[in-house]
Amino acid sequence: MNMENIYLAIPLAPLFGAIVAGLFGWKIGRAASHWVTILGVAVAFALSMLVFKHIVIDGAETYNKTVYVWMISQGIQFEIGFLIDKLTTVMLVVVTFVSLMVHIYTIGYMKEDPGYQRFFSYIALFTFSMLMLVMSNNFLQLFFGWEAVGLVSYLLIGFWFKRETAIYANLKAFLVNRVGDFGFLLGIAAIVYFTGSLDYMTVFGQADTIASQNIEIFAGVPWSAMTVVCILLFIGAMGKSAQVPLHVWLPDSMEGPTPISALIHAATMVTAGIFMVARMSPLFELSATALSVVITIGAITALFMGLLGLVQHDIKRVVAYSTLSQLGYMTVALGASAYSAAIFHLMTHAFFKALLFLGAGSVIIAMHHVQDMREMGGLKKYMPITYWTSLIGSLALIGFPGFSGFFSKDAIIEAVAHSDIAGSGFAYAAVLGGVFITALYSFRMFFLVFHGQERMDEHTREHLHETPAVVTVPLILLAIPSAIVGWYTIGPMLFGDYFGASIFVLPEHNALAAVGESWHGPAGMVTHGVMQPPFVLAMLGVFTAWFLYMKRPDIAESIKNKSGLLYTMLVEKYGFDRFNEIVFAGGARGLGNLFWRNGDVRLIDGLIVNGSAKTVGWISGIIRNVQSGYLYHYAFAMILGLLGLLSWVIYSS
Amino acid sequence: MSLEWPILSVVIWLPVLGGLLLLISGERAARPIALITSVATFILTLPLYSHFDSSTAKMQFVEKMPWIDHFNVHYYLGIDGISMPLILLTSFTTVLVVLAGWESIKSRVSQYMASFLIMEGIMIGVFSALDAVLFYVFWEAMLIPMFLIIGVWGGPRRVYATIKFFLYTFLGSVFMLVALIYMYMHSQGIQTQGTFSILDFHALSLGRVEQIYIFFAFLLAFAVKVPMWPVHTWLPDAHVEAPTGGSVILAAIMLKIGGYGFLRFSLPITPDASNELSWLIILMSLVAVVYIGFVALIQSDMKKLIAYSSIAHMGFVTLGFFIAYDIFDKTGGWEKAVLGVEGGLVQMISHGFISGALFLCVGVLYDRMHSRNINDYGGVANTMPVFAALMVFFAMSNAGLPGTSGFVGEFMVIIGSFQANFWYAFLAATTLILGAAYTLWMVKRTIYGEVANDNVAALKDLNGREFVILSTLAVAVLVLGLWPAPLVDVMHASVANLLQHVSVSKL
Amino acid sequence: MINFTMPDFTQAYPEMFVLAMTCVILILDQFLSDARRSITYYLTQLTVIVAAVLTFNQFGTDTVVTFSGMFVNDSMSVLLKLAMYVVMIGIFLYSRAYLTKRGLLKGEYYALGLFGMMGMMVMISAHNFLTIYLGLELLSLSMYALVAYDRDSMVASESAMKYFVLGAIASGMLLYGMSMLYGANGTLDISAINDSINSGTASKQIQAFGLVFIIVGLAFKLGAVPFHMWLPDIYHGSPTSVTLYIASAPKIAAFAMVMRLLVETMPGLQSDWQTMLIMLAVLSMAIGNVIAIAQTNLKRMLAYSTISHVGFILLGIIAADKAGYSAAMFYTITYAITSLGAFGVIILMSRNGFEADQLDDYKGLNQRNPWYAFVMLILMFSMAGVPPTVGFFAKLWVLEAVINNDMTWLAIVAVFFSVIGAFYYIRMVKLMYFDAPEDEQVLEGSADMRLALSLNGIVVLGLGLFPGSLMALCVAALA
Amino acid sequence: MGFEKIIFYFFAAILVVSALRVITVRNTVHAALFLVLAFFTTAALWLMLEAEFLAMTLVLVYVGAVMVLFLFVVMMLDIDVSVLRAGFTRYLPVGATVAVVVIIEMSYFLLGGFDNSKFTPVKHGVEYSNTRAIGNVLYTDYLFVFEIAAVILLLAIVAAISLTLRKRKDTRYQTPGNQVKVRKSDRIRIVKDMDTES
Amino acid sequence: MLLLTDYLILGAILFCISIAGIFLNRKNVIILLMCIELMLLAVNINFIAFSHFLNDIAGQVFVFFILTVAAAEAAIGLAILVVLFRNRSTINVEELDTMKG
Repeated sequence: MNMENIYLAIPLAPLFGAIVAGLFGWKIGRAASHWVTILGVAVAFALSMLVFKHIVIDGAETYNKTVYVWMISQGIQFEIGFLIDKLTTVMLVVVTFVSLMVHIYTIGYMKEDPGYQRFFSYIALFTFSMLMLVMSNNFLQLFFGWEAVGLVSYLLIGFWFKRETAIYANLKAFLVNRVGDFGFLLGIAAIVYFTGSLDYMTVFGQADTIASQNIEIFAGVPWSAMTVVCILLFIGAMGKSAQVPLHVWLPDSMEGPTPISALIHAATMVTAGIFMVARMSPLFELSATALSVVITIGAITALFMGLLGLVQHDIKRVVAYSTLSQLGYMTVALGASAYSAAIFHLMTHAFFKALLFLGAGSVIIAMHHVQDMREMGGLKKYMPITYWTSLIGSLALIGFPGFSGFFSKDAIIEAVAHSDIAGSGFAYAAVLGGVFITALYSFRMFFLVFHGQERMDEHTREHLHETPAVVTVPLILLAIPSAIVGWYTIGPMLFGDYFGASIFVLPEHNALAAVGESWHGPAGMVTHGVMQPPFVLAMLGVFTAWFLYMKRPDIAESIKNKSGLLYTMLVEKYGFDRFNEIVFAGGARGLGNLFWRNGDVRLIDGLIVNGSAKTVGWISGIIRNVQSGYLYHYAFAMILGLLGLLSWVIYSS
Repeated sequence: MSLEWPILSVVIWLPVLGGLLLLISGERAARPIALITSVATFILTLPLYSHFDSSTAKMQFVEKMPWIDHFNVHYYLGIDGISMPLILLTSFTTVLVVLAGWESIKSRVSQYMASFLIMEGIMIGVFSALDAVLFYVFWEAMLIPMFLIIGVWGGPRRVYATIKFFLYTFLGSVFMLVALIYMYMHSQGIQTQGTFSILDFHALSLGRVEQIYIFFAFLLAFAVKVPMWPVHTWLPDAHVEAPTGGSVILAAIMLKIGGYGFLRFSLPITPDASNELSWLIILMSLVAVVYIGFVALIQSDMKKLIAYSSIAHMGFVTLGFFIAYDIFDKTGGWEKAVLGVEGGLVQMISHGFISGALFLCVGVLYDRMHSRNINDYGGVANTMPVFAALMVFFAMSNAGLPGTSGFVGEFMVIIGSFQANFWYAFLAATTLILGAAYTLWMVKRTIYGEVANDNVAALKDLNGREFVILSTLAVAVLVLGLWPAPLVDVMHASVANLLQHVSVSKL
Repeated sequence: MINFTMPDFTQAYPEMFVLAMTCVILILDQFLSDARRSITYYLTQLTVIVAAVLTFNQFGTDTVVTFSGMFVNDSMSVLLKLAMYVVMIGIFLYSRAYLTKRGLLKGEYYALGLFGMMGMMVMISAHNFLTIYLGLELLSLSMYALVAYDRDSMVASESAMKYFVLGAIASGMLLYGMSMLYGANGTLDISAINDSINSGTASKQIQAFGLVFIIVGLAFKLGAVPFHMWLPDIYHGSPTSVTLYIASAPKIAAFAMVMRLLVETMPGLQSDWQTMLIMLAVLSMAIGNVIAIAQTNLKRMLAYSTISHVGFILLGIIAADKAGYSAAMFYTITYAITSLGAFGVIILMSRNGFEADQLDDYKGLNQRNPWYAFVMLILMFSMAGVPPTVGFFAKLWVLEAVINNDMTWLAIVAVFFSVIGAFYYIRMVKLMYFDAPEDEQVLEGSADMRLALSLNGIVVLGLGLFPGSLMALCVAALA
Repeated sequence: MGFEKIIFYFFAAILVVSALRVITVRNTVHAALFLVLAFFTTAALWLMLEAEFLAMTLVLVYVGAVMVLFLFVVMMLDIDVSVLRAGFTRYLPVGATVAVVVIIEMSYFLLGGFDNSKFTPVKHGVEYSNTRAIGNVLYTDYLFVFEIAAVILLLAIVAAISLTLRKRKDTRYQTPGNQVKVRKSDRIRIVKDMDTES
Repeated sequence: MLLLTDYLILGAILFCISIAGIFLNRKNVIILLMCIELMLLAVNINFIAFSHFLNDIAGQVFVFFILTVAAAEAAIGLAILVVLFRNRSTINVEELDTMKG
């Protein structure tokens, strides 16, 4: 089996599973459905590992070939093709691994759901789409995967389509993503315009030509073409990776079943934007303006979205805001040109956030689908495995030294500190503040769920027990990398030449290199790390959480009451939702009504179309009266006609 | 390549004869005869693709016979890469339409089926006519069966809708007739007789002012047919009242005739006027995309919503065609305009599938509940899961999801229009948001949610026939979305030839 | 003193034959009981057919002017006569059912019909003002009598009176115009007047003055606005069998009269009559189409439709070249055939005591009889000018002629009004196809009637698909 | 002013006045009689134009036949005269204005259009017969139209009869043929014995 | 010396009187028939005048035929009038308006 077939098999195996489960699920039954999809994903995972070995360990050449030509028009080749380099490989492994875990976990989580086959079909389809996205060697396929994951996300958020909130959320998710895609598509169009190609390598090869051009979007104001391209592309990333202000869909997406929150809305799909920007590093590097935008947006997201996690009561929403915040970190890394740090964090985040979500899911299963933390507490004793794995996840999330999150997050903070791109100062403050916030909300959640009083009702308490193996095994399997993966990967990924040509960084932007100068292995980083402000802040956060929610809940209460405006602002999520609802959704409907009722109905149809018909009818009704029925009027008309003609002859002669 | 037998005549007249046969055959035999005829026609159109020589822009399968000597009018048929896919689309859609009316039409079945078959022949005639009078005859004749289809088998306000439809399109086309005659006159030499051959019209030298008048005459005809804003208001009404099959034909094929007309007439005959006025068309197209997008959003009638969506999507077609001029001006060559034009063409074909499918979906619901009001539905997915899956699929393709045909054309046009002007692309791309918004909002309100009422609860899922129709279309949409090359490849030569011709001023 | 050459009687064989047969029929009919009245009918049809054969024998011969310049036989006259015979056969055929049902079937109808036909033949073959006038009067007087033919009908006698008075005024004006041209040119002979006008000796002013009156007379006969007022009332009030007559064949004769008077007599005054006709044509198309919309009576609606079609016929004349005249001729002939069919349908629908002349009477015709509905549909679309019916090609040709003479604006006006006009035709289709029938009574109709009607519809459609030969004939007729 | 002119204006004046009276008098019979007067004066004017035959014909045919027919119909129809003339004055201004405008326009042409010097009648001698001149051409050059005129008269007969002749069901007709054919037995029934029968 | 124009003007006046009569007369159909006779008379005067001044007999022949036709016309007109009267018992022009519009 040569590598080409393996590459092809990686996405197709889950696709096969998805098709079988989707179209024939009703026939082959539940078990067969999950087997076929899990098998598909397992194959993909196994092959990904093979690819990992081939590319990373054996150091094979980057693979970049066309699978088939989609079409050719205007000399531009639109194609489906694979680019397998180290960046792709990382993504392959992460995606297939998390996906596999989620598949397995789903067996338990969705056990009783009537849409069981459908669910497996969807997540397998998602895996396929995500793989197509990361394996793409061109913008068309990237966009294809981009939208396809959006589609599956839409389907999965609305999986329980009877729930009004779910179908509201999925529509919202799709539309907000479409706003991002709007920019993304324009970015692609711009790239085609400037380079005449969709192929990554060709485009990257011409990066300098793009950078040397200007485009006048507003007449007389020349903008750097590269900046325009990059910002447009980044708008796409903002949508997919839920950056402010296009983040609004992600919290709502928690309406979907938990496995997909883990898979799609934490580990993989939302990181597509990060991946994309990293992939486009040869372009972004050439536009400092774009990088500034990226870093600023990322910083805002990292800090302010984390804050929102503080006031949530829904366990999944806390994790969701945490995801937002972490995505902000990644974006900040991108902006600081620390692409590899972003990818690194992406990877570690995938593990620990999937873990956290699945842990939350496990809790939800145990709680019989109650998600409000105010009704939990003291679960530690009922669900030890969930407890410990969640602890690992939380520690990783807050960046406790030694856990995977520590390495990636610290690397980002360091990189930002070393970056001199405009906006990096603000970003540095934001990410540092974020560390405290992260620790605070993570452990707020942790304490509220697993410690303290048991606030659930009697009935639930009686049935509390640890979740079955299909749930806990993935937790454990995810906990392992969450804990340790950082140790082994930080070296090669960040400071070695792991990514090689996959990521391009201009020397003057290379903040990581500066970090690398003082880097002496993971152990050194850990020891160094415990003396750094982030660690202090994180510990402060954990302590605060313990103090406020375990020791003196009344203080939390009074803080809440005293900081009325701030609290309301947080509960209202800074008003984004309301603003969007009123301005965009309401505005669009209002505009539609305006156009329709006044434009179509009144003006075009009423005045012009029916109006002219009515006018003709009216004229008709009037002049038919000339035909009075009286002979003398008829004769008179003739005489007038004669008179008219005579007068005309006189006049004209 | 060509065939031994006059394939175009056969595929035009076979359905017409089949239709006439139906009129005499009586009700009972109507359905089988209609199906056999339409399937036979579809099969007979396949050689048009298989024997098509995509390396040349020359007209193929040409048939030419004198028809009216006095005007030098010929029975002149032929197709190129622009018209061939549309003919296939026509014959394909007709089969589905015949099937779609299998059960839901209960009164005057033979007349119903006959109308569609005759319609099919006429529409194929429009696409293959190379003589302007022949074209016009087919073009206008099309109105008659469509008029009857909407009027006889239509909804409660059918009379208003059908008369509006007829007068609108009639108004549009009569001025085209004047233009055609004018060009015939113009083609007259002192000794030589004038000509109505469209290809000769292409070579006709016309002054600037003449071109502008002719352009407007054509514009009115084609804009109404497409329909472009602001002459679009007949379409929602016609669609709402038409029976399912009528809507399908209307959306899938008749609208395309307008787009086809632009390529066959406006651009090549009046290149300079088109150039001068391309801003107008682009403006109208963009208004169609944005304005109509908003209008579609608030429709409560499903068919109306899809109708408005059709208008918005057809905006891409005209946009794709007319950005060519901006690109000529910008690049000084025609090569960069290919994408837009081909995108427009692909959009036409794809929209044929998707809008047809969506109307069929609404038809499926309407057959069961006799309502098209979105508010009467809700939670259909609970009772009709298979249908819901297909409907969501078509809705997604309507929203331009990659991997479905709906994406291809839009993608090409947006990329193409970026080459002309950033803002064209910007406004066109709003369809990504608006298209998704109106389509999916409708899906949300009809398909998803709790079962809204007892009527919905009593719904039965698709029967075999409906499933076959919709899934065939789904496959078509998917195949075209995943691999548009076979479609696009046949166009290259013709489009290149066209653009080459168009880029040269006649002045 | 007497300088007289013997006329070439062979040229007038059809006229002589028709006259003889009319007398025979008149006499014979006195001896026939009502039950055997069909003999009269068949004799009448035979007369028309034989006349057609006789005329057909003249086909393709050179132009002959005989009877001291009173009578001309040229290719135009042959073609128009043949077309007129065809229409006449249809008229007699359709009328028979109508008259039988109402007990009006008398020999006089056929006699008057044949007299009228003779009048038309005379008009078509006229080569002298006097001939034109007498032919016109022969036709008009028969028409007046025919309109009043149903003596017990209030509306019929009223419309006969109106027709008579207005017709007399119109012929008075025509005569006044003729007198002026006679005075100016000193002759009544068409060719001689033409020469005189071309020589430029006579007063141009008087010519134009006379022309105005002649145009009034012509416009009245054609039914052009503002000389159209008689038309709706007469169409409405006459028995349908007579409306059928008035609406079809005389249009051909009127066209011939226009050709003889304007085109053959006064090409020298072309610029004058062209402009006048433009006014009349535009007004006709506008008024005809607009008022037709408000009608609820089908016969009345068709009357207004006629007015608008007259506008189109005039367009061909306005073009003032061979192509235009041929186009107008084609238009006239095909319109006569179409109109014949439309009134045929009305007759078919009607019963004794039920005239079927209200638009609402046609509701749901498709359900009652799809074939008749289809025929009517074709006729309506033909009148609206929608292909593939012959009405389209008629319009096409006329427009071509107009555009060819740099009057594109006129063509645009014409098509604009034809769009307005399309409304009431398709409203008719709407009634037949979309509405539910109010009257379920079975439609009766004799076999020959049904056949004729079918044939009529098929001809309208067939000429639409293959208009070439008739077009060629029309072109040849003016060569 | 020559004698001719005086006569012309005399007759012309009578003609115009009587024509005006035709359209203005209340009584239809009077109108008919004024029309007769108009015909007579016209005949006189035609005599001045050497159209003797037609002048005679006018008097004979028109006054003698047509006007008599008119009078006959007027009498026969028995119409309430007073009602029929009402409202005349209301429309007089409009009608008169239009008529005057038409006259002015017509005069514009007639006065400007004819160069009277070109129109000079040839004076015929006494041997000239107008009737003969017409007779010469009527059956030769005008044979065709003459026949048509005959047909028109035939048509008029047929039309008038078919329109007005009607058999009344309540009218009793004498049929001489039947009267002649009658036999005794048809008329007389011989009753033998009335008393016994009854 | 009498001029052609004199006769023509006379004809024109007569013509206009008849026209005015047709318009002004709103009650009596018979007057209308008489007006028509007047109109023909006007035309006849024209023809005869032309015939005289042109020295051409054709004008007179035309008048001859006009007289013939006018007689026939009068016959038919009166016949129609009789029919009308029988049907409606009136010859009031103002009442002849059952058809309009």
